[in-house]
Amino acid sequence: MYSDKVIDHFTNPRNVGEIENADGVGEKVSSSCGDRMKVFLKVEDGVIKDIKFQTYGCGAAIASSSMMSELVIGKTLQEALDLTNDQVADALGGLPAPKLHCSNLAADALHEAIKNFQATTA
Amino acid sequence: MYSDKVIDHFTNPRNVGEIENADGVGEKVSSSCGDRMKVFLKVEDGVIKDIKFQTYGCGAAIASSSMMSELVIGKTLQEALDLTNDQVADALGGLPAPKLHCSNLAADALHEAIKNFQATTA
Amino acid sequence: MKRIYMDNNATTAVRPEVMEAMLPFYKEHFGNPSSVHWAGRETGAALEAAREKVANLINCTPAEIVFTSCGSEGDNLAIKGVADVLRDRGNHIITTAVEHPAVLSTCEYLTKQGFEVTYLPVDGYGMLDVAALEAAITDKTILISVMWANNETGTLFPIEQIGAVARKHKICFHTDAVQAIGRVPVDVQAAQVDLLAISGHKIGAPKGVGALYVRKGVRLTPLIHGGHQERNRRAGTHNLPSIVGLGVACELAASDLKGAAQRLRQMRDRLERGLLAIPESQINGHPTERLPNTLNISFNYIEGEAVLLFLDMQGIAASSGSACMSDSFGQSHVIEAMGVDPMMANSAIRFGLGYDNTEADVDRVLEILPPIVKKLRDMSPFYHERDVTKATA
Amino acid sequence: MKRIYMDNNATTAVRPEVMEAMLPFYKEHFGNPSSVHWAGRETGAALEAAREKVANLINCTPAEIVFTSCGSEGDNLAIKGVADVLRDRGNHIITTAVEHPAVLSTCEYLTKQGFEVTYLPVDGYGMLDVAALEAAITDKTILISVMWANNETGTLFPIEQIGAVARKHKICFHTDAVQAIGRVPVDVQAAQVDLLAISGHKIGAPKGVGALYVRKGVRLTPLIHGGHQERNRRAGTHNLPSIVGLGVACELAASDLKGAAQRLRQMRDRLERGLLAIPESQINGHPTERLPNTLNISFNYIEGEAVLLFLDMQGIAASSGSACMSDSFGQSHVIEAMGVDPMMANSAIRFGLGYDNTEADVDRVLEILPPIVKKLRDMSPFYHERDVTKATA
Ligand SMILES: Cc1ncc(COP(=O)(O)O)c(C=O)c1O
Ligand SMILES: Cc1ncc(COP(=O)(O)O)c(C=O)c1O
Repeated sequence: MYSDKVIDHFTNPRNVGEIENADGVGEKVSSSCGDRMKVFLKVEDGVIKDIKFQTYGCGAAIASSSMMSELVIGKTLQEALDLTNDQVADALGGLPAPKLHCSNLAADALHEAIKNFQATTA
Repeated sequence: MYSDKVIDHFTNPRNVGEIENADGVGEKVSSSCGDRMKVFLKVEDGVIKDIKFQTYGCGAAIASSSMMSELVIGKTLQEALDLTNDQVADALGGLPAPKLHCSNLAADALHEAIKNFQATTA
Repeated sequence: MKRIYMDNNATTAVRPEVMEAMLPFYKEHFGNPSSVHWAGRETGAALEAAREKVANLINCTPAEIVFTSCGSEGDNLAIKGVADVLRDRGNHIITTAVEHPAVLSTCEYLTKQGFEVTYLPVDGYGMLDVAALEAAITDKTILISVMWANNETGTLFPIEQIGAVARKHKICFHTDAVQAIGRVPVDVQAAQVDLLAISGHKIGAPKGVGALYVRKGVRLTPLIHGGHQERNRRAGTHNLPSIVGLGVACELAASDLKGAAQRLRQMRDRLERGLLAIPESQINGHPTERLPNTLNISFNYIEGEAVLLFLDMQGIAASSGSACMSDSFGQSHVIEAMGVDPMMANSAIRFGLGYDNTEADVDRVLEILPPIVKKLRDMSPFYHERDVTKATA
Repeated sequence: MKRIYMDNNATTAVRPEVMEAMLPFYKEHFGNPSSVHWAGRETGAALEAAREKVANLINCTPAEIVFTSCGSEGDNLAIKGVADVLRDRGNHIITTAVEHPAVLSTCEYLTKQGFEVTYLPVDGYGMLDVAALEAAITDKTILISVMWANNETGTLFPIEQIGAVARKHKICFHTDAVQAIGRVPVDVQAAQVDLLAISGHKIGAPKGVGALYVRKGVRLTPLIHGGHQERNRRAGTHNLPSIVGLGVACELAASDLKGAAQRLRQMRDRLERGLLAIPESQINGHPTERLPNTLNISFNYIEGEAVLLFLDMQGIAASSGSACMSDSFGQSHVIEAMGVDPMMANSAIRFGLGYDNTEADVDRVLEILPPIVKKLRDMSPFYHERDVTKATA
């Protein structure tokens, strides 16, 4: 059902946790299944220096969160804003159709966190 | 499904055939399944000296015919008239319920033959 | 005593390859395919692989296959399912007088629910008139259900022509292909069929499994409501081992359809020629448009059941009428619909040849059966009367 | 990696004795039990022997057993069959909110056909109030359908009391005993049940076979019309091997009902105690009135599916919700009906122990599961917010 990449990221999720005094915090709740993700950012010179997340959800949601965090660490905010849910799913080697919506959490929560950063620093 | 006795009488039916110039001839057609039996009698001094039959029908009908013929040969006409369908079935070691009606042919055709004899000699 | 099984239209033995494929799914890989854990995943894949094999045999997509528990369930699901969905559009169903009870009883049931059913007649060969079928269509007609091959006589209906008529009039077309499958080519696209029922145990898969082809877009109310199995068209935990078996049986059938048919036809034809040498015998069914494995033959003046019993005592299994009907009395509705003389009809014997039969089996039946007929005719008053009639004529 | 299967409420492996009994009926004794020849006779006897074994387990006569293809079919046949026969007498059906989809979807279907269905609520333990059931009866009530044991929580309903109420009001009473059979004593006389569905694959018989008990005198319209099998209550060629298997499984169950229950309960209780040591966990289901093999437990703040996936990766098969529902999203309707807090409900995991489980299996789950819960909680925002809440409280 799940690709090896999904299993890997689910079993050993990267960047789990919380950043105290984060520069940006965002969260997203899935309206369809109640999964929830919280993203914490450390931003320096428009670049994501550190990212942590907390996720409540199924295997796909957790793996997507982890993969997203890996994809954007070290990236510029603009690059991070360009990240789509599909890219997260693709990077995981695909997700089963009924699980695709779980990957939506990740990019959406990230974008919320960036917006939060931009709003507080503006 | 069938007892050994049925199988025996079906495989080697006794007294199959016709009696030329029979003293009595009777027949019976089953209204439920179309089976048909014809009985030929040779009677001497009120005793059935010989009996032959022809039967169109299933295994139970043929075995019943054969068993009936064996039961009444050498018997008086009165004894033969007293023979019931149930006695034929019992002598065969029983018949499956849906086949019981097949045994009815035998005693009925016999009684017809006796009546025919009595009518022609009266 | 060697046992010879020639009742393959009633049921078949499970083929060795089928059995082997099924075995791992009882105790080892027994998970519920709907489960997400390892035990479910390994059977889930097997389920879909089997579905693909069934689809291949009849030229449809896997998603159009609904697994069922038998041919009867497939027929019921198709007919009741469509009737329920389309009852607002019309209440008329067209079928034939010679369908299997799984279709006929279902239609009788629907009659009680307010449907009207036309039972088309057949000719002396058991053949259907497609023009009559088309003429029977009214603006209330919602379903045509015509079998592909008759189980008693083997007569093959002109399914492609019927499919064309149904399509022309935009009427849903179901065919009971339980006897046709694996014996003649069945292509749901070429035949323009919308629903097609098959049963595993007629083609070397086990009893208790079947499939209904449901053309994409055809809606039908489930017969068995419950879980979401089979895309909500048939609830109940999947019968995995048997489904796997059905898949393999379909694969085997597809791989050697022509060869098997030829072997069966050759044996059947020899049996037929040999038995027709018995005077006053006749074939019930179509001379050419017939399943390659089926021989329904009558020996006048005697009763079929007595013949069967003698054959049985010699180890030969054949049947008279349909297996399902053998516990009811009276004549076969199929032979009756063909207008066969009742006494001739009563002597009908069906041989259904199968994979396991050999030429030696045919030899043995040809050796054993004529004396049986003679013995029973010698006992039959009708036979003697016939002689008398001829003598005095 | 040792695989541990603890999803026996979804399906079970076929028991070795069952398999052995079935094997001869695929290739050797494969005749259609409706056939009159040798091939049919040898299976006909096996069919009736199996029927007797099933009847013995639930204390009825063999003639009251109708073989089906699964539990779902049995439920559908019972409910639709009685509804069709009694629709002139009334259109009201009483059931519960926590039935299996085989009952619930069937009732929803009947609602579209003009029936009215009362879905009785349950309390926090998933228990039913018999007084409320009696109060729901109207003069239109024709059927009560209440499951014997719940598949998700294992909660046992007071079937004998419900049977008494149904009998008092002369209302037909069906119970889905698919999960109860073989795990607790089931006696249709003591319980005054009129219809009772069982399924083979929950008790070590294969998938694809079940039975419906139909009390003598209870009339019902067949779901599958066709041949005269099963005294005209269920058409279709008998699934002989599986029916034989069901017979043996019932015999095995009857021979060791108490012993097996005790072994299962002991393991289950130890598993339960061990897992309840995890903080903020709770049992879903009744503390005492519960199947001996079933443990449904929630670990707040995390999602059940993630727990299952971790367990799965360690070779442990369990489930969340009912197997049939695992392809649909959203919460279990059973846990929801119990009024369990949604987040708690989302973390529910069901363990269904079976014959093959050992104390070592329990040890392993107790070793593996607590760290999984910890890991997932560490990831869960809800868990951290709870800490924060407490800290600031
Ligand atoms: C309580 C209950 N009823 C009915 C069913 C359906 O049984 P089956 O899968 O054999 O159709 C199940 C199992 O899935 C069940 O647990
Ligand atoms: C033509 C036809 N249709 C339907 C059926 C019913 O199939 P099953 O016995 O698998 O229910 C049969 C066989 O009995 C058949 O020959």
